[in-house]
Amino acid sequence: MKHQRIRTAIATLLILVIPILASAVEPDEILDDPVLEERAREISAEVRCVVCQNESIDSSNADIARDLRILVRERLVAGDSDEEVFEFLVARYGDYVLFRPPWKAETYILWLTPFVILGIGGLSILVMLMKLRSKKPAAGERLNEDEEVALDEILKDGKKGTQL
Amino acid sequence: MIPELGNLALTLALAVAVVQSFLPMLGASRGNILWMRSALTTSSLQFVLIALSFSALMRSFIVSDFSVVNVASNSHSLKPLLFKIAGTWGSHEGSLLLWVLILAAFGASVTWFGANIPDTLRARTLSVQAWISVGFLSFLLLTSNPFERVFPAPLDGNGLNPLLQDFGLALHPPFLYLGYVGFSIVYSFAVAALIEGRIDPAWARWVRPWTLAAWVCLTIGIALGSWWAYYELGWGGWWFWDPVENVSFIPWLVGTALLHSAIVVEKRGAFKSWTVLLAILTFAMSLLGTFIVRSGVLTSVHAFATDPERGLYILALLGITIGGSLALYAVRAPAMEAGGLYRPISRESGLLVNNLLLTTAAATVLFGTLYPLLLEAVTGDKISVGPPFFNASFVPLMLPLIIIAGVGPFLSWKRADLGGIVDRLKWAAGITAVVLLITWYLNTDGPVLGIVSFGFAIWLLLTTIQEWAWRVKLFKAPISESMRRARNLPRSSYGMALAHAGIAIAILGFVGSTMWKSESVTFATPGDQVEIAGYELTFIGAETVLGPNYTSRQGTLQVTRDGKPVTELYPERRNYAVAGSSTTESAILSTIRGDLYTSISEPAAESAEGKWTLRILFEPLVGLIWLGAFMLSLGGILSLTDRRLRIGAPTRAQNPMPQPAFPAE
Amino acid sequence: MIFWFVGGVLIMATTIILLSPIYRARATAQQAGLAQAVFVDQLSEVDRDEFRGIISGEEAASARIEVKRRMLNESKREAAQRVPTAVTGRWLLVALAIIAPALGLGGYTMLGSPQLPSIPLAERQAERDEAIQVANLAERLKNQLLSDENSPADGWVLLGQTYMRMSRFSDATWAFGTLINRGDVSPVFYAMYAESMIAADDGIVTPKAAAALDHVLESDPLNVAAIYYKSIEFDQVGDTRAAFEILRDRIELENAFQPWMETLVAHANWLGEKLGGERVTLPAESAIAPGPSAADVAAAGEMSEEDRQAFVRSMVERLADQLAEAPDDLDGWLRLARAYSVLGEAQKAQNAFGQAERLSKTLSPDDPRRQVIEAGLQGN
Amino acid sequence: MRRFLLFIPFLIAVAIGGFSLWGLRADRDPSEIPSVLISKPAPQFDLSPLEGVPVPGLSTANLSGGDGPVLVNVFASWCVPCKAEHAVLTRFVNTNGVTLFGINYKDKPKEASAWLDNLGNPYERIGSDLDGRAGIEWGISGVPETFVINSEGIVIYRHVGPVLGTKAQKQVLEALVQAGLPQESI
Repeated sequence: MKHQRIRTAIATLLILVIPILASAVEPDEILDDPVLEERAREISAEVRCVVCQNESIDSSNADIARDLRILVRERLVAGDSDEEVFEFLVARYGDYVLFRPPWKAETYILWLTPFVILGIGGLSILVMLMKLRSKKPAAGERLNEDEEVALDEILKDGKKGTQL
Repeated sequence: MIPELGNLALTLALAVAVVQSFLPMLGASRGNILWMRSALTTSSLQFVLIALSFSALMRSFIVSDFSVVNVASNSHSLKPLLFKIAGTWGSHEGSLLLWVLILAAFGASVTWFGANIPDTLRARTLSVQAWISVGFLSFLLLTSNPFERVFPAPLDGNGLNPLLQDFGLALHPPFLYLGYVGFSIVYSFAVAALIEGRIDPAWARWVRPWTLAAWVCLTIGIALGSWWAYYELGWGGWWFWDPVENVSFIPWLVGTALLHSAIVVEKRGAFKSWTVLLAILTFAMSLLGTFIVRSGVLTSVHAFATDPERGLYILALLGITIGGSLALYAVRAPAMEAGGLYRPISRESGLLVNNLLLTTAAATVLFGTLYPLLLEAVTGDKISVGPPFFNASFVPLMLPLIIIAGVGPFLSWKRADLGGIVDRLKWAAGITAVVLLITWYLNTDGPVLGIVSFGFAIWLLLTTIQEWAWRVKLFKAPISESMRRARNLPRSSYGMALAHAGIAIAILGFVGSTMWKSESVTFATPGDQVEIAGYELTFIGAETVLGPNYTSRQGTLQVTRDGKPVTELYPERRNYAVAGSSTTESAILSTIRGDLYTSISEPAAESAEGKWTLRILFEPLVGLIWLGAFMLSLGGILSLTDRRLRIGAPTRAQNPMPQPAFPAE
Repeated sequence: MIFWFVGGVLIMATTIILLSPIYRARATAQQAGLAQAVFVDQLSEVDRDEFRGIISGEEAASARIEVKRRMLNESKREAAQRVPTAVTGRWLLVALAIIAPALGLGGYTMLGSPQLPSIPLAERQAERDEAIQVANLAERLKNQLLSDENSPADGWVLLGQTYMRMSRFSDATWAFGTLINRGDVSPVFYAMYAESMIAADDGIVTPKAAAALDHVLESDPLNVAAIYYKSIEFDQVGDTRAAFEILRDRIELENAFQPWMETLVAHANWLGEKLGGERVTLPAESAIAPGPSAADVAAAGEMSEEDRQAFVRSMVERLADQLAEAPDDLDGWLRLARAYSVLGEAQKAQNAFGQAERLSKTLSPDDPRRQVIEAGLQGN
Repeated sequence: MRRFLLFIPFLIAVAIGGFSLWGLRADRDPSEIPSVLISKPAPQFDLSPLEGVPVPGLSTANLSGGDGPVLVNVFASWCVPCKAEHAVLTRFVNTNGVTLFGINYKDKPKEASAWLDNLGNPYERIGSDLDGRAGIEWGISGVPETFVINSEGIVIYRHVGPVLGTKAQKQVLEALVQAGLPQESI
């Protein structure tokens, strides 16, 4: 029993999981037309590999990522536009495959939040600066005589204070 | 016996931390010196005990004591010594032990180097630090004990993930944790100040060295991580906007904002409430990072494998520390008096905009990272938020920040003379405009953000140099006078200049390596030649090389330029039998122009058997990324050595009053 | 022993260090002047900046006023503050210096295993040699068996079992498979064959393994190992009820405790949980901690009487070794005592019961184990 | 007002904490992707039979027009969990009268037929998806995956991973009933 428990303990023990990003695009996938190939690379960099943890199909060496890379290129050669290629993939895998979230109801908040934060923050800073503008310094610009005397005391004490 | 002693030391450390978590706090509120002073002993003792415990674990790794579960599952007898040592923090348990070790080290350092801090503040700070210790030590002991034993002991271990068997990555976690956890002490200072009800310029001065130290370490940690990804993953990328990368980057952004806002508290007594909030948030973001990396709520390439139970414990800890301190903040912040006055055009306003942009950027990255989780919870839909989103939202936020960073140092406190500054910076602006136009002309179809970033980086570089020249009156005064002024400039001034220049340099690296990268991927057989960026590379062949715990297929590439030999590169594909996986070891020729990056792997297609997939990249200016990061950290270290940070420390007892005129520094 | 010595030093040191503030505390807290020192420095900084021409005279003047106001405020604050002068509250420190290490020690005894030594690899050469030797022996045995046309069935069984111990399950399947293909088809071999296949497939009962199990049960319907794996098979195809019932029925056939019961009962109850809380109970006497592992049970179930004896004996020795190193395991001693009684070694059983009695003093009076020990000591 | 504003960071922290707590639920798999095919017609594909196995191939047309629902299972001989769920699928066919079709994903025909010989063949039709294209049409993210299709050829349910354990089997059977399998057969 003990043996068994230990074996499972070791098997389920947590180790750092890091992908092997070794292969990515292979020479036999590359298209002859450099313009199409460039588009293919840009598209693949924005498509998430569905079996990997968090990689694009462009940098993943998973089998299915390679299939998808080849598929993307086939569609491009067949004359699809970038949008059509993305639509093709979304039709099969959903929005999940897009690293750039599409602009739709579910993601309005995502795309707008940076602007909203910046806007609110900027506005409140403006309001604050305007308020500060209208304020006059509370105390006089100079110290009065009593204060000067007190300060001399402190400066003398200060010497003592740091003498530890 | 040694692992058992480590375990005992750890439980003793927890007990000591419990004492430290309330006795000094009680002493501070009752005015009991003895109780307050107990924090000095307990914080050092806690550190020593955890250090003992950590050494015990490290020793178990070094001698391959497989009766310790953690060693058995993360080490192997054949592993080189360096990676046996690094294995100590290679697992969840070990890295958490390192985490608490650093936590205790920062607490102890307040005891050792904080003699210039009033007793009550120091006692309260150390108590708050001990709360965190208690939380994490109990987490470690109850859910992730690194000293758990196995009997009978397995004959050999499971080995460490081969990708982690790398020098850069061995050092990456310690620095990252020094940064992450270092912010805990800033948090403790903030909470102590909230309890004490005192936040003033002196407080900001006392806290500054710790903020700087943590920030420097975090900078180094992040840079090491990205450097590792660059040369180890085999395709030349250095930043992926992965959740785990993001959660280390968010505290860096907030911490950078904190560094800047604390200056205002120190100089002008303004921004107090905001600075305290930033101090809490920086550590909150660090803890959130710890949670995300270890709980598995998000899918990431780097996360520790998931365990919801541990996640729950960390979440509870987070709830107490973060929720508690933010509630305390909400209650106590109104008591903080407002600081000095300033005009819309002033150093203060500049730093305000800096803070706005940095925190917005941090919030954007945080929101983008968490958004898939939020959406799934609300609608059940799964989406991905990846690099395109972050590039599109983060980079535009950084651009105005770079402009401000160039102008800011010229602004004077309270009220600045805008006309004078515009006049002073007209040349820098002119050159920037010319650079922008040239870059745009050369890359008319290039990404706009990249072109603009490039121009703005030049702007920051120019203004930073100009600011220094202005301070030392370069060419405006006799050269000897300028030299004297240069010597007398405070180190923090140099620190700032170096850090700003570092940012500019790093941006040049970011842009260069993304915009002007060239790539060649081919199937190669010996004798094949590839031309790239003016180099000719000849594939000589691949041979098998035996390493300590791997076999490697090592390719040889002869590099020539205009027919003249330059060097030979040896990219490798290593196969680790124990772990059953392979790694790519790229070979890189670094030049001032950029990196010639080569990697080799077996082809995926069966039709290409007997050939090798050669991936050759030329990444212009990519080295500048790490040069910039190095300058950034060096700037921080320089500021850290500024003598002002030591004011009031007993070491200066012989000369307690700084000379009013000009001490030769 | 050394551990407790070193550990004791560590605990003592902790106590002493926790007490040390009592001797070092100074009478006045270090409060006054620290903030002022910072402000004084700020004043001098303003002077320097003005001299350097970084700030204008006007700016410098107003900056000075600001700093001076801070100093005045600070001095008011300091005046209002009560600075403690006496060292009091020693009692709390003394109490904590005793309580805290005790708590730490208590925590450790719950989490640690003080008796376990460090086992660095360098000290385990013998063990490693043995492992290598076993591998070599297995290799030699395999070659021998392959070269001999009339190789003995025992040889193949031994080879298969060795492979199982080495966790080389597919090799074990091959060894048992070879045996069966030769026509040596006793149910025991089939059970081992099935078990090796299941282990090789990460615990999945494939149709092939299931067929082997059925074969075993045809000729030996009470075979415990086969029933155990059959239950796993039923559960895997989704028939949890059948999985539960086959186990329950088998257990109920016995009216006294058998060593394999723990595992079966535990598994049955786990299944019962899924069915909504059905349970199987052991015969009363067997409320004693874990028995041998499922694999051990399975192996023992398939062996001839002699093999079984030898096997049980080796397990008992293993247990005895473990207890010699970790003698504070009450249930372990009880198991050992029971095993010795079964083997007929009364003296050794008595000794084990004696050890158990030593540890049973802390048990509650109505703990059933007390009776077991008492009965055992009287030689029952 | 200002007092309220100061509580905002706390409230945001609480919200993030709440979502994180939700994210830790035990039955949540962060890497699972919901299928986009649910309630939509099954994708277009046409696969030839698996060499060496005496059952016909599989195409979209085979999925609709039958008496009841069909279960489409994506499997491969190199896939370990497929072996585990094989027994469950066989039981579905034998005791529940389910019609089972298979897509043999990226497999060598020889190994696939040996695998079926070994385990038995419960599939009425098997399409051999050598290049994995049909797999992509179905949006699979791994093997095994199982789809429930009703007699009109509409995808009712998709199960990722092996159909093992009481819960998974119940879900598949319920989906089959929803797709038109007589209630009494389960």
